[in-house]
Amino acid sequence: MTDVVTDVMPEPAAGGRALSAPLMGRDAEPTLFELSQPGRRSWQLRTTGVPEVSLEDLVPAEHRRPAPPGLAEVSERDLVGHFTRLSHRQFSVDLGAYPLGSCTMKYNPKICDAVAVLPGLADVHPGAPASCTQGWLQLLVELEQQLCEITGMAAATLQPAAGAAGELTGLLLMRAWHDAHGQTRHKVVIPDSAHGTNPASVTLGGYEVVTVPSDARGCVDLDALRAVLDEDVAGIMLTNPNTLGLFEEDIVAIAAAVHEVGGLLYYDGANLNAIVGVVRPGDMGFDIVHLNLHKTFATPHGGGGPGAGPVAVSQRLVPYLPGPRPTRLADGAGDRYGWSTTPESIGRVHSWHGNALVLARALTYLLVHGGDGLKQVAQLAVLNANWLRTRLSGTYDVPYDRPCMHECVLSASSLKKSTGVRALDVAKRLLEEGFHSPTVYFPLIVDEALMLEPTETESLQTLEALATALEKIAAEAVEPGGAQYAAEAPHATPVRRVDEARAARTLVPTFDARRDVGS
Amino acid sequence: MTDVVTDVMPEPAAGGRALSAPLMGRDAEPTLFELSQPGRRSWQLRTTGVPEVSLEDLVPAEHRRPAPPGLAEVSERDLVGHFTRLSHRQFSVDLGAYPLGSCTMKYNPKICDAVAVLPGLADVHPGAPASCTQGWLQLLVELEQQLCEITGMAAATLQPAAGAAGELTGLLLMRAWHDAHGQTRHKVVIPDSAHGTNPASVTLGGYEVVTVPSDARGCVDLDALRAVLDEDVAGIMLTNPNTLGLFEEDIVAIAAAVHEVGGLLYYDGANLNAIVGVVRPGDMGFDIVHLNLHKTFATPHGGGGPGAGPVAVSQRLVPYLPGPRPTRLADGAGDRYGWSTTPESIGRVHSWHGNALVLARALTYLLVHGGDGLKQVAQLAVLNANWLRTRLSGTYDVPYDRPCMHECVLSASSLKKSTGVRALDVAKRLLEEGFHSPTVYFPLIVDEALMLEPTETESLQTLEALATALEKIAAEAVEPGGAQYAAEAPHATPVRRVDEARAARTLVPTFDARRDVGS
Amino acid sequence: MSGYAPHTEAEVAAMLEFLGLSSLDDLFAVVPAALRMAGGLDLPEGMPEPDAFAYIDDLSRANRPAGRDLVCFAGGGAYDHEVPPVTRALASRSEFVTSYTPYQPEVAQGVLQAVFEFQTLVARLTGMEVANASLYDGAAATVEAVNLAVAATGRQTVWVSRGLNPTWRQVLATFSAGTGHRLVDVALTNGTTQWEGADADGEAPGVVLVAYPNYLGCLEDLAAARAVCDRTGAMLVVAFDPIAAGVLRPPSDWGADVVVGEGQALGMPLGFGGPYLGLFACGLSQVRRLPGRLVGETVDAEGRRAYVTTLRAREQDIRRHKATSNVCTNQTLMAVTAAIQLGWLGTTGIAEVALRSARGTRYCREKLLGIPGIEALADAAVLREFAVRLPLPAPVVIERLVDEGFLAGIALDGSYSSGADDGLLVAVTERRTRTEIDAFVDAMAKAVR
Amino acid sequence: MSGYAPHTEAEVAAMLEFLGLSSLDDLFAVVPAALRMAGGLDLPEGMPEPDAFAYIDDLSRANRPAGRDLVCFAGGGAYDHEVPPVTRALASRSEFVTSYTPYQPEVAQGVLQAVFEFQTLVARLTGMEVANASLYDGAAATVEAVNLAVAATGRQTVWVSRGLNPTWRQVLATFSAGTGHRLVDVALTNGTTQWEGADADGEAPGVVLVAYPNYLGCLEDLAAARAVCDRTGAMLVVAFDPIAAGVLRPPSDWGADVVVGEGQALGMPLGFGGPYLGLFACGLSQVRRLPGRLVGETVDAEGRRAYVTTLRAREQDIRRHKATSNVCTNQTLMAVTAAIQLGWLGTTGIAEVALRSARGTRYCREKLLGIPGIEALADAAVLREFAVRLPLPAPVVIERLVDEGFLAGIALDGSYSSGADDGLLVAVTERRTRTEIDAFVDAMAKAVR
Ligand SMILES: Cc1ncc(COP(=O)(O)O)c(C=O)c1O
Ligand SMILES: Cc1ncc(COP(=O)(O)O)c(C=O)c1O
Repeated sequence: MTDVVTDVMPEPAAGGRALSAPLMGRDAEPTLFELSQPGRRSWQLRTTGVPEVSLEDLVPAEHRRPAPPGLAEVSERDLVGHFTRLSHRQFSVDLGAYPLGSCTMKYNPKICDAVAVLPGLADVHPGAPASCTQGWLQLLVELEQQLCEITGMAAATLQPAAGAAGELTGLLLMRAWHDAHGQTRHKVVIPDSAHGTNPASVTLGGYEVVTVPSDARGCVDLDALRAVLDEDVAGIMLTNPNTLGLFEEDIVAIAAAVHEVGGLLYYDGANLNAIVGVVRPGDMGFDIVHLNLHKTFATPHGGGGPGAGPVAVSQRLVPYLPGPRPTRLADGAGDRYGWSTTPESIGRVHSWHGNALVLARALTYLLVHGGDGLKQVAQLAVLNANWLRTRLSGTYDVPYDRPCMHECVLSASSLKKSTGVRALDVAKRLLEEGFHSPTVYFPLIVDEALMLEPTETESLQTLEALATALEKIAAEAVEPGGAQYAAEAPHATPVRRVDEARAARTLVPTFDARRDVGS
Repeated sequence: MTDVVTDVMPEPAAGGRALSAPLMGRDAEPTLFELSQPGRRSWQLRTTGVPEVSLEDLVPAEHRRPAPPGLAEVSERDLVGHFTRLSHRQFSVDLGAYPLGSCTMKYNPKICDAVAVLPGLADVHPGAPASCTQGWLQLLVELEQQLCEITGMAAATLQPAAGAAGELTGLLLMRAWHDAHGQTRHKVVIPDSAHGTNPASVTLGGYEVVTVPSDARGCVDLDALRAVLDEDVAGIMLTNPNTLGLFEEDIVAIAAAVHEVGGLLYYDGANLNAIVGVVRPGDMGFDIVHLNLHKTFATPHGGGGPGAGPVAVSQRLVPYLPGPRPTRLADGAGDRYGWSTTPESIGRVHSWHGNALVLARALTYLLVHGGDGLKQVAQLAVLNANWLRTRLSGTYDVPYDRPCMHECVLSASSLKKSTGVRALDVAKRLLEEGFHSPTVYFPLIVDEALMLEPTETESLQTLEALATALEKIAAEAVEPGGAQYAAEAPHATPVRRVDEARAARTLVPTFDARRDVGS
Repeated sequence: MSGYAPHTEAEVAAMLEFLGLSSLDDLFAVVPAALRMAGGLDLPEGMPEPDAFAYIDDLSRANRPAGRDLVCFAGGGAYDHEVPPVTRALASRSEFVTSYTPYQPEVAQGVLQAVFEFQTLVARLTGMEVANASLYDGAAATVEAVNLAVAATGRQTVWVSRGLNPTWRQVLATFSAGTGHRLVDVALTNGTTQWEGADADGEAPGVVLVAYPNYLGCLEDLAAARAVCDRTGAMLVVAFDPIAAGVLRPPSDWGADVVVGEGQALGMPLGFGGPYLGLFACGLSQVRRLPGRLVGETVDAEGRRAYVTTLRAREQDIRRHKATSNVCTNQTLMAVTAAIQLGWLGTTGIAEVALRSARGTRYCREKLLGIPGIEALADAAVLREFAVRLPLPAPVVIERLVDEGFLAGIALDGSYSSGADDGLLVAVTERRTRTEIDAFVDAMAKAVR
Repeated sequence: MSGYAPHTEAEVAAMLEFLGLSSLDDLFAVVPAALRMAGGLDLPEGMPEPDAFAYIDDLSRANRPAGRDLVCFAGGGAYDHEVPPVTRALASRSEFVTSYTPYQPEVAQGVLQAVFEFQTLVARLTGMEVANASLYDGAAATVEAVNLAVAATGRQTVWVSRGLNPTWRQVLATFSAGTGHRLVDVALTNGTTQWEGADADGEAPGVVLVAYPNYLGCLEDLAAARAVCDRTGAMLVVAFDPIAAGVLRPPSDWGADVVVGEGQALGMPLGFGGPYLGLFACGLSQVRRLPGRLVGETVDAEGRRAYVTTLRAREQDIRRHKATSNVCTNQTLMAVTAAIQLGWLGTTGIAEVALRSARGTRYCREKLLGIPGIEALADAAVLREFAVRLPLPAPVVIERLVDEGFLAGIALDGSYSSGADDGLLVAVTERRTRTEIDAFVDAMAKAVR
């Protein structure tokens, strides 16, 4: 592989050329900076009639920029061309199936986009007095109520902006609880299959991570758990179904064991899509639950965000929830909704009220589904995953061969041994078969993991095509030249396999910076 | 070339597979009908509480459908996947330059999309009483006024839905004028370079076409014109600049000659982008003008429509305009705007008031530009076209080698003679260089015509890249294998060269019909 | 430089130099000096976008759109049906919006396939073999159908049912000034066309034109219309309604030769009357006379299925003055929208929309007819729309109901009501709730009291 | 089946059969029976989309959004700047909206390149070498910056200027319960931070945290803050404002080690506070401690330029409990939005927005201070926001002005106004016209009379 960037862009680049569009050619897309021409502009601002005082009169000399910020200067036409072409270089759920395990990339109904742009929601200042935001407050209260019913909890905060923020919030609630009970505990238990945010959150919550291994079933080893439980354990973080897509059958025993030592149970709700409407974290014995609205309740992932990670808690933890909280007021003459904070509150975890427009999308999704609809979501998500697992069990290894929940973890371990074709190669080959890849190399405890989460919004026909493609890839691998072909995949995408090592070696984090950072 | 469709789609197809997306693969996209599965659905309708009477009770037996219409049955997810993938198989201005001569494919500002969805415009019933539509009426009156100022005319109808509808409307106005003056005339003159809609409209207007040839300059041959003019000529249809992109310099003499025999001058406004704000059809002597708002005033072409083709006329023709017309009322207590029709009106040419939401876009465009802005549009459009013409004149033939207006007509005639590479091959090769093709084989009077209209919204850098690509294509053609390569182009598009002859021979106009219609 | 042109002053200067010119005005040297505008256009100065937006927004606020504040019972060719967010989202994708007529099929498969699907859907709805890629609106499609039928039969007399939308009738009359067709109106009796006696006038018709359901919402006896055609040798042109088609016998079953219609109900907003969508379908035998664009399936050089506009030889850009239609720019985006909307509705949805509209219509009609002084204007079976006779002039009642938050309907012209202006055409779509209808009826009762 | 799952009943049956199961409930056999919900969730029945839309629309109508009917002078971290239709159109393209974190770069160049451009733009605005791919909001970015600086200096004492947005300060305090950082408040004097005396407390700070402009809108003396850092060995974290950065000296010039900020002003609607955008930039020397995602340029197998998320080893999914941050899902769509908006503004636009905001602020401030009873809360230079002391409690005045159609500002907590609740923070963006400001000032004069 060459070590120089071979396609040096002509400077300045042509904004009206679509050579980078997969429809037309396969070139790189120029950056905004290469499209820039001094003197060009897109912006147009309102005519205000405000007196035109000079910058010199407005800002003292020592505070003035010595030189303009030098962003880019492009016409609206070139701006539109550029970002439209970039959008054509991006896979998305709306283009096809995205069976990325642990991520719940389901179809997100367009109605949610439509509510999120209603001026009565989108243009409300978060600092406006409650008299101007009664609709928003009601929306948040109703969402909280629905989430409590779904999780079996007593109250919730909607502030956390994503699952990880919810995790940390939950751990601080745990800490506040123990503090309030005069206890200083130091350890939080997590299974070895846990998502990486769990241990990171534990550390940021000021706790020490104690890892408990999975047993042969892929579940928490109950004996190993009991062995680590003591009065220094603040709690345990679990996701159920776990990241292997398996239901922790011993959950009742686990809860009892943890509660016995005075610990709390934290539920990582990233996998709720498997069980929503079927079984509730609260009923399993959990005390604190975060939800990934951007997974289960179909708020789109936005290329990596925004999300929303509300945290629901059982009655005893309610006083500690972050504040201020939207609240239904006693009936009377004035506002029906307002804000309230308890003295025990751990405080704010978001600068305002959380990712509000994401929350509005989630409530819309919940309204459309209702209780029965949500249960059906879980049922069909689990049906799809089991169908895939069963269908593919002859082709790939199934490390834990038992009914799964909403996702199934396969392994390319045997394939790699027999042909050299790795999980990564399978993933890359799949791209040019018209599917996004599954999650690979996670969970860490499975060798050459391929983690497939089809979600309930994909059809049987899509599952069949996906399975057939995965079978074809495995079959090709044993043919002459097949392993090589897989190793060089993808062949049909706008860029071929991307050199990740080089990116980390010679760091180019901006158009202007280039730094050798070693290997 | 094979005579059977080789990629028979699996039935039923997988709606979640993106193999047809240029990003992922190069397969055909299944049709909606192949995605269909009985029992699936997307629709959701309002809960109304209206009594649920059965169809049998509502519709007499003889009127009831014997079988359901059998459209398609797909999930919303598959619907979205399908049409999103189709959009990725479609070139558009927003992806790159579209130098299609005669079509004025300029960048259309996004603000126009934003106004067209305002509920106060989009949700107004066209039959609502004037008291409910004062804003619309004012909008239409103001648009009419601006168009009159731009064309130098006295009044306009906004009803025609496209340029061709405007042409026919104009010809009926011509007829009404002559009728009112007790004359029955039979002929309408058009130049041989005219757009095909002109002669077709003349015929539909009940007139006979008299073709006048172009001279060596590419302009109307004045002597030849004079030779055909007599008292049986109802009028002449001209576009100026004409379809060769050349300004008819003799326009004043032409107007005088036509008027002298009592004929009227019709201006085909498709090329107005060249002269808007610089010279007005009215000042040139035209009596009737249609405008293509979807060209000059940047209302998007929508893959082939909708457009809008208002017709403006000089004072003497005003009474004949189609009605009802939006009108400013005398000041008083009630509505400020209403509708009016003259007794001489030729009648309605649209079921309501024209393509209203297109008209709203056009007014927005006009408001943003103002008079000076429009003039600049013309200047820069003409600048771009002349730059391209001059730059490419060494590479392609320039049939009429003089300064052009907003578009320039080149020819691949010499290239074809020397290499066999035709205008069509050049057009197809250009696609994979990241540009839409120019118009080819039009106007008909130029051999191997390549008609380039860059428009004012493309940058110098884009023009340079386009010219370089066209030079590269010409240079390749003389290399060994070059002509063959061009004949097989495009190579990089989602489908390769499409068999047009086969489509006409074995007609497949729907998913269900297939008919051999001969050659 | 302002506006949307990217040119910097330096670039303009360089380009002029390349051309050997010294100013932008020099570009127009060929234009006789006397013609060039000295002072520039007398238009308001250009406004920045936010100002222009505010200006149009002000105008939009001077209208009363259909919605919660003006519940819509108006139809007459433009209906308030559900347009879901998914249709709006897909139909507004910029690839569909900002492309041109698919002249280069290699990079236009998106629009081409969507239109091919549209053609198929229209063909299935109408029961006809082939449909075109759209015309401007229902009126324009009607004009084209008449032209086709006249060309096919060689006879210029057209029998036009008075059940045809009167504005379409007017458009047809306008264009007949050029084509020279003779229009013969055929009256309605109690809501449906009275064919007997139409031939009193003598000339055998080339075309018989009837709407199903008709303007008054009534279901015509198409067998009778077909019989007239069989008797006279005319072609039968049926103006159908694509929503009603969800439950009604398709025009093909009745022997229609050409079927036209207004497609607005298939996903287009009311939009003050446009852009709408002209539907046009006929038999394969007429395909060479089919106006407008036609997309067909074929293969590419590698044998993959592909689509292309076909039988171009019919079109005006090739046949020029021999063309039977001059349509060029059509309503492709609306055809794509309709394909999306019909995909969303599917087989069951379109029937359900028709059924629910019929239920609301029945409910509303019965309630309105219960108001003293309001009478039925016709007794024939209706589907989504019906006409009543009011005790007051319809325009007066409409204004009164506007004040109560209802768009009560369309005032009928006197010809439908023995010369009086008391006829009101009321449409009830699947979006009207029982609560809305009840409130409407109450308000109506007050308005006519 | 309803909802968005495509399964027909026949398919469900076939799939169950393939799995050897007899009902959907069997899929949950592993779940202890006692845990399974018997009665189902106690939630309202599912509503069809149009009903759900109407429900949310009703809620939206129970708010008073900023706009013509409530002219916005509120800021405090959320500003009413122009968001043009072009930004909205591009940022809502479904490829950006419905994709995931770009784990497979071969089919994610769109998001990757947009984020790479975002990183470059933020780096250029701040003057720093590297920026990350976004954090949740300004507060979250501040927390991450403090964590980075504490890790880099090994010292847990944080001097926090009271000029930092107080809600950010609260978020920092909340999370410090886990990390154990000691926060030391440093007071303002006449609008800017009074660094002298902060060390009275003894412990040398690892971090000095200051906002520029600060919460009261004032321009801090960053040279003084830098001097404190030089003296104590602390790292300087500056919370900057991306719009102000259009005209202000970039934080890098003042020697900032880490720059954070709230990016809402770069194209995001007010949205009741989210989703917003956390900006984070620092020097390359700190890149291995950079929280969140980082996109870098590289090449593909054919040597073409390509982008990929890089230095993943820092992130929690690999470093797990050794990670210094737990952020996973971030605000990518907002980063893409900001890249588009900054592309639209460009070098000249961002300066113009800042300049026009400063003009409106100057104009409005002088007029308000001309009202008897209203006083300046600080005299330091301001840019887009300023604080005044009212003769009445600020919440009362705010409610009165709401009735007049103005969102007057944010009520300051007593600590900014010697304990009284009379402090009001007023923001004036480039969108405020002279007419609006004049009317606001008139209404204010009446409200405090
Ligand atoms: C199992 C699990 N836990 C936690 C998270 C973290 O959630 P977020 O990305 O919203 O911060 C994820 C997200 O991928 C996850 O899959
Ligand atoms: C010169 C000319 N005249 C007339 C027309 C017809 O206009 P429309 O397509 O809007 O009917 C066109 C359209 O391409 C044209 O280029």
